Amino acid sequence: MSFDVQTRKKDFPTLSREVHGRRLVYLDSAATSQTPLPVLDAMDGYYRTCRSNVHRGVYQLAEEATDLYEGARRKLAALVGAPEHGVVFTKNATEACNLVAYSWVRRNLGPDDVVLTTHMEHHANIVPLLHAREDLGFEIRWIPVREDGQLDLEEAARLLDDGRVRFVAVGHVSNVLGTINDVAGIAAMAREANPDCIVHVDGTQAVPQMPVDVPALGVDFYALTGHKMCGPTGIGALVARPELLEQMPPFLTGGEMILDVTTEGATWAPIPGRFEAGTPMIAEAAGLGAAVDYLTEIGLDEVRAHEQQLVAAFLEGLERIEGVSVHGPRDPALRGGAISFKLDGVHPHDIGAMLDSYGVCVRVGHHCTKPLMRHLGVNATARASVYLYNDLDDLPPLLEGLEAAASFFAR
Amino acid sequence: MSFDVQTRKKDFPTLSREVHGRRLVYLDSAATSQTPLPVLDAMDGYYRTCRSNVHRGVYQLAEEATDLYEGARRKLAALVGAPEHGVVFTKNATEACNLVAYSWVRRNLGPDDVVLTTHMEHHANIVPLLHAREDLGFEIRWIPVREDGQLDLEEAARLLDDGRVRFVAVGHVSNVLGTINDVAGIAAMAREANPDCIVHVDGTQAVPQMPVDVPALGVDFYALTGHKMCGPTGIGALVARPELLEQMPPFLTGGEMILDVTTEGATWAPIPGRFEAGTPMIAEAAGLGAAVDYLTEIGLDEVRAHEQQLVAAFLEGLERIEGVSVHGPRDPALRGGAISFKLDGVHPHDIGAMLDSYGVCVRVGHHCTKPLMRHLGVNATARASVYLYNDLDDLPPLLEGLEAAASFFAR
Amino acid sequence: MSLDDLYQEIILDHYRSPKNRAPSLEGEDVHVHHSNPLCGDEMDLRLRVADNAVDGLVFDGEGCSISQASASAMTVAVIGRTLDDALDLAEDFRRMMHGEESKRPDDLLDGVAFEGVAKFPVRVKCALLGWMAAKDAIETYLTGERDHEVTHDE
Amino acid sequence: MSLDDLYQEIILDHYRSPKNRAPSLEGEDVHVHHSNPLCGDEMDLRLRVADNAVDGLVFDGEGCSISQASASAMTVAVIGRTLDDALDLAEDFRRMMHGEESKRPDDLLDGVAFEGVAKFPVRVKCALLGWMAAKDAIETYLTGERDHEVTHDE
Ligand SMILES: Cc1ncc(COP(=O)(O)O)c(C=O)c1O
Ligand SMILES: Cc1ncc(COP(=O)(O)O)c(C=O)c1O
Repeated sequence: MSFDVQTRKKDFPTLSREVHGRRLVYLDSAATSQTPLPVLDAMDGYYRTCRSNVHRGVYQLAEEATDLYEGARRKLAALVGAPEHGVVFTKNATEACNLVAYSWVRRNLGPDDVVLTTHMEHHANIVPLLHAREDLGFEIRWIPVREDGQLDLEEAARLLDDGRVRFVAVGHVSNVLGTINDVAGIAAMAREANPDCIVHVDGTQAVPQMPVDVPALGVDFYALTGHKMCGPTGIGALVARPELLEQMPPFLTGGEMILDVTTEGATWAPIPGRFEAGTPMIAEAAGLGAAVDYLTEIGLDEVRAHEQQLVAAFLEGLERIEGVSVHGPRDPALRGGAISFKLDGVHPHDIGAMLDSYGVCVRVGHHCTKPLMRHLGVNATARASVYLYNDLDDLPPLLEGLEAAASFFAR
Repeated sequence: MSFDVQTRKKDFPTLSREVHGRRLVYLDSAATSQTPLPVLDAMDGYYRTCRSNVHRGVYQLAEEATDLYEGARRKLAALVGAPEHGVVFTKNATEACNLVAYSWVRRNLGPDDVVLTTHMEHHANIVPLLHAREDLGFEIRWIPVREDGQLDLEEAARLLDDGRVRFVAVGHVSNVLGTINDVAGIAAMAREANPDCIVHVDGTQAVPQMPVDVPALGVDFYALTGHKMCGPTGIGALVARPELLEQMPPFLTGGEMILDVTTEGATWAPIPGRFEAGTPMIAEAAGLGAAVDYLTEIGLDEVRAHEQQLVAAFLEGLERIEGVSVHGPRDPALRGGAISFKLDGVHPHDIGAMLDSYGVCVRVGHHCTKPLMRHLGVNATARASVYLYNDLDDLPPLLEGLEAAASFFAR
Repeated sequence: MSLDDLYQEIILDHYRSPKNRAPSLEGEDVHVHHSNPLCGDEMDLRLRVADNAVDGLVFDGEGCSISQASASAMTVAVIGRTLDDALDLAEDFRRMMHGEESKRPDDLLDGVAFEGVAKFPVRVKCALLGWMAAKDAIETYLTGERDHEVTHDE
Repeated sequence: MSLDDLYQEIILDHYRSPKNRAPSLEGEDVHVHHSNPLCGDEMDLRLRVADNAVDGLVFDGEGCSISQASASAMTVAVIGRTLDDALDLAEDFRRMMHGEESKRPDDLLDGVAFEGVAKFPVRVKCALLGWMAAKDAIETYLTGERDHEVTHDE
C-alpha cells in the first residue's frame, strides 16, 4: 500500500467498533466518509476556546473565530487551486448546486435556451434544473451513458452542435458507476459550440479522492461537500469563477450579506460574503479546514493510488463470486472508489441486511440517481465504496457476506 | 439566583478562559451562545461511534445515526409544542426565513398583495422579503417602533385595516431592544383583518430564553436557530403548520427530498423531508437535541426568571454611569436579555475595544437591523446580552470598562 | 437485532414460494401500482370484488424478500374478507409495523411473522408495501375508480 | 495585542483635535460619500484640485476614533500632493493596513501611527475609510464626475 493505512485507521474512531459481534467494515464512504480525530479536535477547539460569532465582533474571541472560519476558506481554496473569494461556503453540495440554479440558471435562462446534463447525475445536480425548468421552460438534453459506464461523448457533441446549449451540469465522478468524467474535455466542447456556455461541475465525489484543480478544468462552477472528504456534516462549498460570481444576485438573503438595508431595498455585499447569509457554519468550517490539512498531509495523489489498488482487488474479488456483476468501468484507472454491483436473484436490500450481519456497511438503493437506475434497468443496486482507511482486509468479509446472501436468498 | 449558575458555568469551557490577562466575561449571547459539554459530547458521540449517513442505510450504524437525527426533531418539536412533521431542519434561522420567502411568499403573492412587517426586524426576516418584492412587486408596510421600544400596535391596526395584508413577518424578541412582541396578539389582529393572512414569526431570540408554544401563538411559521440556544453552529429550524407545509413546493431540491425523478420531472417527498435536500446536518442535529435536553432540564421558565433578575441589575448599573442611555423597554418583564445602549461621545467601536481589554465581550454595530438603527437615529449601538451562565459578577467588569471608555475617549 | 429477527422461516417460505403472485387477474375490478421511493421497488396489485368482499387478489412486481413475502402473506390473510374488515386488518398490520401489538394476530395468519420487522425501520416500508397497496385498491374501488398509482412513504 | 497598540497617542490626538474636519469646502470640485457596512459609519469628503494637485480636502461624518483620526491624518498627508502621488500614497496606506510594510513612511506623516491597526482586522476598515474616500474622490475627479456615493468593504 502506498501509505501506512494501519496508522491512519487509528485516526477514525468509529472504525474500531464492532457490530453484531463483528469487526466493523465500513464500505460506504461514497455516502459519507469517516472523520479523523484532528477534525474533531479542530471543532472541539473552537467550541472550547473561542466560541463566538464571526465577522462583526471587535473582541479577541470573535477575531479568533473569524480567523478559523476565513482560514478554512483559504485552505479549501488552495486545495482546489481557486482564489479565496471564489469559495462560497454552503451547508452541503446540494445547496451549492441550488445556489447555481437560483442565482445563475433562474436569472439567465429562458424558454429558448438549452441545458445539457447526463444520465448519470446525482439528484443534487439535476433536480434543481428540473425544478427551474417548471418555471422557465428551457429544454434539457441528456448525454447518455454507454454500456461500459462512460459518457457517450460523440452523442454529447451532437447535442451541443446547434450552439444553443447555454448551461452544462455534469458530475466529475459518478457516485454509482465510479466513472471519472472528462469534465475539462466536456467544458471545452461546450465552449467551442457556444462561447457563452456556463459549465457547472458536481465535484462531490472527486475532491475527496483525487487531486482537483478547478481553474485548470476550465469550468465556471464546482460544487463539493465536506462530509465526504473527512470533514464534518453541515458544510459544503461552491467554488466559482469570481468574475461570474460578482455578476450574480444573491440567493439566500439576510444578515451578513448586505451592504445596506432600508425600507426601500437592500444592496449586496461583495463576494463571497454576498452568498453566505446568516451565521455561518463556524465549527464546521474549522473542521473542514482541518480535513483539508489531513488530506493534504497524506497527499491526494497517494489517496488516489491507494484507492486504485483497492478497487482493482475489489473488482477482481467481486467478479469471482457467481452471480455478481459490476456496473461501470472495469479499469481502475478510469474510476473512483465506488463499486456498484448486482447479485442475481437477490434484492439489494437483502444483500445489505446480510452484509450488515457480517459487520459490513454498504449502501443499497437508487443512490439518488433514479435516471441512471432506469438506464441500468434496475430499481436499486448495492454499492461498496472504499477510501483511504480501507485495506485489503476489508475485502474478505464483503465476499463472505455476499456468498452467504447468495445461498440464503437463492430461490 | 433561581438555579445554580456556578455549577452551570462549568459546563461551558470557553467561559473559563482568560483574555488580555482578565477573566472572560461573555456578554454576547444574543449573537451566539456558549455551548455546554453535553452538546459537545453528543456530537462527538455521533462522530466516534456511529459516523454514517442517515435515512437510506440498511446497516446498524446508519440506523443509529438516523435515530439521533430524527430523535433531535422529536425533541425540538416537543420543546416548542409542535408536531414532529412540522419541524424542518435548516442550516440557520436565515435559511428558515428564506424557505418561507421562496416556498410560500414567492409562490403566493403578487403585485396587489401587501406584506406587513416592523421596523425592528433582523435582516434575516426582512431582506428575503425585500428581495422577493424586487421580483413580485408587492407592497410592504412597516409597523413603527414607539419611543419606549414597543411596537405601535395602534398603527399596526390601521395598517391591517383594509384587509389586504396577506403575510406578516414579525420578530418574537428583538435582538437589539430586547422587546418581547405580542406575536399572538398581532397574529390574531392580522387574521381578523384577513382570515387568509399567513403569519411568520422570527423566534430566533425567543426560543433560547423563554418557554415558547408555537401552536398556542396561533402563527403559521416560526424560525429558530441552534447556535443561540446552547446548540452547535450550522443548524436551525423552521417550525410550520403541517397543513400549510404540505401545500408548499420545495425550495432547495436534490437528494432525499424526492419521490421519483425522471428526465420529465421530479415528484416531491412528504413533509418534512421535502424541505431537507441533501445530506443533512447530522452531528449538528445530535448536538441540538442535546441542547434541547439541557435547556429542558434547567427549565426555560427558570432561564427566563434568571435573566429577568440579571437584566434588572444590568439596567440599573448601566444607568448609573454618566452618559449611558439604554434603548428599549425599561421594565425587565417586557424584555429579553439583550441590552443596547449608547455612551455619549464614544463610538460603539471604541466601547467594544475598551471592553475587550477588560475581558468583556459585547457586540457593537448595527446588529443586522439597519432600519431600526435609522429609526433610533444611530449608526450603531453597543449591546450587552446575558444568558443562563451569566451572573451578577459579570456586571462590575462591564461597568468598569465603560467608565474607562468614557474617560479615555471623552473629547 | 439479529438477522434471524428479520428473516423468519415463514417469511423466507413466502419469499421462495409466493402465494397469489400473478401478472393479471380475471374479472379484475381495480388495479393499483405502488412504489417505494426508498428502494425504487414497485408493486402491481389487482383486486376483484364480490358481495362487498375481496374475491380475488394478486400481486406482481419486484422487491426485496420482505416486500414480496409480506405481499404474499397479505393476500392469503385478506382474500375472502369483507372490504371493511380487510381495511381494518391492514390498519392493524400498519400499527404492528409501528411497534404496537396486533389486535388481530389470529386473522393476520402468517402476517404475524413480520412483527420483528418493526425493529428495522428501513424495512418497515418494505413490509407495508403490499398492505398499503391493498388498502388503496379497496379505497379506490369504494370511490368508484379503476386505477390508481401511488409512490408513497408509508 | 493590547489596547495601546491600537490607540496610540498620535491617534488619540487626531481624534480629539481633528484637522481639516468641516462640512463644506470653498470651491469644492468633488464630493464623495462613503460608508462602512460593518458599523454603519459614514464619511463625506470634499476635494478641491489646482494644478493637478490636492489643493483642498476636508472630511466630515460620524465614526469611531480610528476612522476619524485616520481621516484627519490622511488630509494632512495628502494636501499639496499631485493627484497621482496622492493615489500612490493611499495605495501605500492600504498595503500597510494589510500587514505589509509602508514604502513611504515619511510621506504618510502621522499615518504611520496606524500601522498597529493592521493587527485588528475589524478596525482596518475604519482606518481605511478616509483614505479610500480620498482615492475615490481623486478618481471621480479624473473621470470628470462631481459626486460619488460608495458603501464599501475595503
Ligand atoms: C432576531 C434574529 N433573527 C434572525 C437571526 C439570524 O439567525 P442566524 O444567523 O442563525 O441565521 C438573528 C441572529 O443573528 C437574530 O438575532
Ligand atoms: C455525486 C454526488 N453529488 C451530490 C451529492 C450531494 O451531496 P450532499 O448530500 O452533501 O449535498 C452526493 C452525495 O450524496 C453525490 O454523491
